[in-house]
Amino acid sequence: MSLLEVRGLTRDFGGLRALDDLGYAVARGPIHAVIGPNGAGKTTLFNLIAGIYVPTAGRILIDGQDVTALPTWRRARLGLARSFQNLQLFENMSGLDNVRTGLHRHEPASLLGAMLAWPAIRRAERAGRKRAEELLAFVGLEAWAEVMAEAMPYGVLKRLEIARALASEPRLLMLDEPAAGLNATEKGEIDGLIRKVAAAGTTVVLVEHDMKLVMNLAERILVLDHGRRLAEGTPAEVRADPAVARAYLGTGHAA
Amino acid sequence: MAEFLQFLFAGLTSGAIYALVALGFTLIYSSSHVINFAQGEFVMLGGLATVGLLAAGVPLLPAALLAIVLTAAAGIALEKLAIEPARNAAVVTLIIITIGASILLRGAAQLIWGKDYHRLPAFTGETPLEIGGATLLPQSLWVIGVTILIVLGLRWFFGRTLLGKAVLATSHNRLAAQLVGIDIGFVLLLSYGLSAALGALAGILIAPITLTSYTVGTMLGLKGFCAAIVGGLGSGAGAVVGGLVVGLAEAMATGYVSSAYKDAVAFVIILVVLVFMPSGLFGRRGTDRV
Amino acid sequence: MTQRTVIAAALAAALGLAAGAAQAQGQGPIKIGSFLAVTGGASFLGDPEAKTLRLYVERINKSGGVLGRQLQLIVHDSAGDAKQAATFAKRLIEDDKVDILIGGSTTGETMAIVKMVDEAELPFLSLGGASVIVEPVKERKWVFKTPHSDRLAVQKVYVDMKARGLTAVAIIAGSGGFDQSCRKNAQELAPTMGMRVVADETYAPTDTDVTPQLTKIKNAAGVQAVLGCGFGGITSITAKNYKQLAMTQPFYFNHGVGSKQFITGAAGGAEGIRLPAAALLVAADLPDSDPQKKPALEYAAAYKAAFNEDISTFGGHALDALLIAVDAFKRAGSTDKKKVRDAIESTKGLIGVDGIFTFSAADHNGLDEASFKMVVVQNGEFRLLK
Amino acid sequence: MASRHRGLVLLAAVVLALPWFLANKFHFQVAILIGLNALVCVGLNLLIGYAGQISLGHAAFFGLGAYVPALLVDKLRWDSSLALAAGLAAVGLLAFAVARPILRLKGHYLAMATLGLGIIVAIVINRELDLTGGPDGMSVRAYRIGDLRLRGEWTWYWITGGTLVLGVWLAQNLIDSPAGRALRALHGSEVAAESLGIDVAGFKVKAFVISALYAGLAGAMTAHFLQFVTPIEAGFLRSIEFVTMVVLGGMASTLGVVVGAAILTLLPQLLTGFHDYEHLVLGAILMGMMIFLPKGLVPSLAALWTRWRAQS
Repeated sequence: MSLLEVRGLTRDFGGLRALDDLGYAVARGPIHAVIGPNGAGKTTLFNLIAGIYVPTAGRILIDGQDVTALPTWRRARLGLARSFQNLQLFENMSGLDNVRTGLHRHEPASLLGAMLAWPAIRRAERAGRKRAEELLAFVGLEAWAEVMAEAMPYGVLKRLEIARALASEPRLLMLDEPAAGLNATEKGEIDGLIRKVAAAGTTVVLVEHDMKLVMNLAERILVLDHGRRLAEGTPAEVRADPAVARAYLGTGHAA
Repeated sequence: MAEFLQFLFAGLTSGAIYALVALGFTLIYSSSHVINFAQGEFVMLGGLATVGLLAAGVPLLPAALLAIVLTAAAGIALEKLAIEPARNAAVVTLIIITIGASILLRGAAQLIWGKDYHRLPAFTGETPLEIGGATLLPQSLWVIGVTILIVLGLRWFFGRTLLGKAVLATSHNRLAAQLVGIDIGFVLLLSYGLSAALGALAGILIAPITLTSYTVGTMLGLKGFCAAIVGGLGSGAGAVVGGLVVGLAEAMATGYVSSAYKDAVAFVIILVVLVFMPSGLFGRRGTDRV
Repeated sequence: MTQRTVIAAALAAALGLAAGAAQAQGQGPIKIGSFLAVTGGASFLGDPEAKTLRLYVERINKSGGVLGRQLQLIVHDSAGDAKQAATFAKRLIEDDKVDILIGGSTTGETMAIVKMVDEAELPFLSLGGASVIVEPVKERKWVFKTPHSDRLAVQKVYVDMKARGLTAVAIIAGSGGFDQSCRKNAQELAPTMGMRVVADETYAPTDTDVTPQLTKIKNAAGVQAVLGCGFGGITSITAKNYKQLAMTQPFYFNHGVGSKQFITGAAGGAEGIRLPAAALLVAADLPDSDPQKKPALEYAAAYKAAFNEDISTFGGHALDALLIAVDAFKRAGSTDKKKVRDAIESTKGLIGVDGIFTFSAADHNGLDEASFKMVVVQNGEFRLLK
Repeated sequence: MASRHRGLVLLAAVVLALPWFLANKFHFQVAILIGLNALVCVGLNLLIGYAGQISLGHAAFFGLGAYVPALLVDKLRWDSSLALAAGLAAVGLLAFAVARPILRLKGHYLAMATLGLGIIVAIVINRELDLTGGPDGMSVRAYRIGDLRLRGEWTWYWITGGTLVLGVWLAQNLIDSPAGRALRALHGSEVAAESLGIDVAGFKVKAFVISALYAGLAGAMTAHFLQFVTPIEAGFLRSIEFVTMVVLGGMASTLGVVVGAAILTLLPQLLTGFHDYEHLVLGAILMGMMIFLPKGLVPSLAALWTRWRAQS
C-alpha cells in the first residue's frame, strides 16, 4: 500500500483550475520530488495534501486511510509533516521552543494537567527538551537554541523549520522549496540534511525549482504542468521525456 | 404605512450618521490597517469646535470650515505623533494608543468647551417635512445628501485621481507602493487628515439633530466601528451599507419588537454577520497563502 | 529585579508613604470629603455639585470658617463608577481622615458605601435620589440625604396629571440609573394613585433619535399623557422629536431636565412641558414671603458670577448638604463624629435651596414636600405652575 | 529553581512583604483591587499575550462572575461556595458556547465581535432591573463558609494575594508546557501550528474559556469584597481597562501584566489631584507609554536593562 495516494484530485480557484484530476502515489522509502514550471500546481498539491485547502473533487489517502475530510491538524497527527515555501516559523519563540512545538503530537497536551504541573507532564517536558536539543544538533543549529526566531538569518530558519517538522517524527515529510533563496554552500548543507533524514527512514516529498538538487536527490519525480501530470519516473526517465523538455523550454526554465 | 415610514426615516437618518462615521474608519483602515478608536472624537471635535466658534461670533459657514480644518490638524497630529512612531507595534498596542488619544481628546474638549451639551442651528430650519403621514427634519436630508456626496467623492478620489490610487496602492502593498515611488508618509498623513475632516463634517452635520457634547464621540465611534465591520473593513460602499443596516435595524427593532434592548441591536447584528461572514458583507476574503 | 523596583516605586508613590498622613485631630482645618461623578455619564449631576461645593467652601472660609477653623474640601471624581466611589470614600475615611462625607452623585455610588460609613461611624450626606439610601432608617444610622426622593417627583407628576383628568400615561425612559428609578417608581405608584401605564419605551442616553419610540407611543391606544424619565442631551432630543411628530398629549418630565440646557437644546420642543423641581429653579416666581426665595436667588447669582453658567437643581443638593454639615458642626460645637451625627439628626427648619430641612430619627431626608414645585416651560423659561 | 518559578517567588515575596508598607484600610483596599485586576490580567494574558487572540469583552465574564453568585445567594439563598461554583460554571459555559464561532475571526473582526459580546452582556445586566437592580447596582452578601463570614481588608488581602499567587503559578505552569507552547505557536503561525498536529481551534477555545474563568473568579471576589456591584463592572470601559493593563504591563509577561494592573488601578488615585486635567493626563500617559514602550513596560525595561548590562 502507498504511504500517500491522491485520486482524481482537483482544485479550482475562482475560474482557474489549479489542479486537474491528478492521480499520484508515494511509496514508502525513497526521496520523491514534484517539479514543474511556476503555476503548475505544486504548492496547491501540497496544501491539498496537508489539508490547508479543501479539494474541489478527489480523494486523499494516507496509508490507505481516507483523510479528505480531516482537518490539517488531524492529518498531521497521522504522521504528515511539512515545511513552507515562505517560512512559517514561530517568531515569538526561541529556536529550541520552535522544535519542541514540533513534538506536540507525542506529548500530553492537557491544559489542566499542565496548569497543575502533573508529574507526567513535567517528565515529558524534560524528555522533550532533550529530544529537541538532539534535533537541533542533527540539523546543526545547537548554537541557536536560545535565540528568538525573529532574530535568525534565512538559512538558519530553513533548517530550523526542517528540525521542527522532524520533531513530529513524521512518516511523510513534505518540503516546499527547501533550497529556495540559499547560496551554494547552504544548498549543499540542505542536500546533505535531506539525505540524512531519508536515511533515518522518513519518506520525503519535495517541491523544488533547483533541478540539480532534485536530480541528485530524488529517486522518483512527478512533473506537473498546468495542474496536470506531465510525466513521472526516475530522474533519468524524466530527463529524457520530450514533453518535459518542451514544457520547461516553453517557460524558459532550462534544467 | 405612516408608522413604517416614520421608522424608515429614523433608521435612514441614524444609518446615514453611522455611515459617515464608518467612512472615517474605512479611510484610515484602508491606508494603514489601523482601527482608530479616536474616530468618534473627531466627530465630537467638529461639532464642539463649530459651537465654540459660533459663540465667539464667527458665522456658521466659516466656523464650520475652520472646525473641519482644526480637526484635520488633530488627525494629522495623531498620525505624526502617535501612530507613525509606533508603526511596527502590534494591533492591540495601536488600539490602546488610539484609545489613549480618544481619552486625551475628550479630556481636552471638556476643558475647552465644558461639560454642557450644545446644539447647532439646523441649516435650513426646524420645520418638519411631512411625507405620507410621517415627518422628517430637513437636517436629516442634509445628512443623507452629504453622505451620498461623500461616497461619490471618495469613489472619484480613489478611482480617478493619482493621489487616491496612491492611497489604494499603499493599502494593498506598502512595500510595492514605496518601490514605485509613492511617498507613504504623505499618504498616511493625508488619510488621517481626510478621515478627521470627514469626522468633523459629520459632527457638524448631525449636531442640529443629536446635539453635541464632549461625550458624544464614544458611542458614535462604536456604532461607526460596528457599521464599518458589518460592511467589511476597507470598503467605502460597505461602510455605507453597514451604517444603513445598523441604523434601520435599530429603528425597526424599536418599532416592531421592543425598545428595551435597542442599543444591543447593533452588536447582535455584528455577531450574526461575523459568524456567517467572517469578513463582513463586502470584506475581502483572504486565503492563507503558504 | 526590575519588576520589584517598579512595583515598589509605584506603590510608594501611590499610597503616599512619604507623606506624614496623620494630622493632629481638631487642630487643623475641618475636613469635608467628597466623591462625585464630576465626569462621565452622570456629570450633569456631579459637575455642578463639585462647583457648588468649591464655591461655597471658599465663601465660608472667607467669612471666617466654622468653629474658628477653616474648611478643607477634598473632592475626588468617581466618574459615576461605584467601585471608584467606594475606593475614594475609603481613601477619604482612612487616609484623609475627613470629618464628614458629602457625595455620591448617584444612587449606585451611594449604596456602594453605606455599609462602609456605618462601620467607620462617619456622618454621610448623600446627594443620590432614591429613597433606599435612607431607608430603612434603622440600618442607615449615619446616612442622610438632601435631594427630594425621586419617588416624590413621580408622585407630583401624577397628582398634576390627575388634576387635569389624565389617567393613562405612557413612559419613555433612559436606560441609566436615574432614569430607570423614575420609570420603576412610575410603574409602582400607578395603581395606588389611580393611574394606568399604557406604554413603556426605553432609549439609551447615547441615542441620536427617539422618533421610533415616540411613534409607538403616539400610535398606542388611549395614551392621555406622556412621562419622560431622563437627563442630559437625549431629553432635549426627545422633546424635539415630540414636536417633530406633532404629538399632542401633555408631556411631562421628571426633575432630570431641570436645567436651562434642556430648553435651549430642544429648539422650541420644550415649550409647555411640565416637570417637578425644587423651588430653586423658579425662585424668581416665588412670592417674596417664601423663605426660600432669597437664598435661592443668591445661590443662582453667585453660581452664575463664578462659572458663567445657569444653576441646575443638582448643584443645590450639594449646597444644602454643605449648609446642613456646617450647621451641625456649629451646634455640635466640635467635629466629634457622634455629636455631629446627632446634630444632623436634630436639624430643624434649616432653610436650604432645595427646601426646608427637618431631620429626625425616623426621617433622614427631612425635606418638606411643599418645596418641590410643579414647573412649566413657558417662552423658553422655567415658570412656577400656579 | 526552574526559571518559571523565579517570578512567582518574587510575586509571593511582594505579597508577603507588602502589608508592612500599607498604613491603613484604604491602602489595603487598593492593594486588593490591584490583586483582583491582576488576576483578570493573568488570565487575559494567556489569551492575548500568548495565544495572540484579542478580546475587548472580558468584562462580561468579570461581570457575570460577580452577578451570578451574588444573585444565587441573594434570591435563592444558596451557599456562597456553591453559588461561586455555579457562577464560574455559567461563565465557563458562556465562554465555551461563543468561543468557537467568535474565535474563527481574526484581528479587528475578532476585536469587534468580543466587544459586541461584552456590550450585550452588560446591556442585559443593566436592563434586567427586577433581577439585578439595574444600573444602580445591587448589594452583595458577604462570602460565608459555614458560620464564618469573610469580611474586612485584612482577610481579603490574604485571600486575594493567595489566589493571585496560585493563579500565576497555574498560568506559568501552563505557559511552560506542551499546551502552552501550542498556544504560543498558534500566535506565531496558525497554519504551521496546524501542520504540527495542534488543534488550533480547540486550543483557542480552551484559552478563551480559561481566561474567562480567571475573569469570572476575579469578578466574584471583587463583588464579595466590596459587597456591591454595578453593571459598570461588565461594561465596555472595564473591558478596555483590562486589555490596557495587559498591553501596558507587557504582553506575554505574567509579571508584566501584574505591574500593568497595578499601574492602571493606581492611576485614578494618583491623578485625582489633577481634577479637570485628569483625563488629559491619563490619555497622554497611555499614549506615551505605548509609543515609547510598545512591547509593554516590563519587557521593554527588561530589554533596556539587558542592553545596559551588556554595554557596561
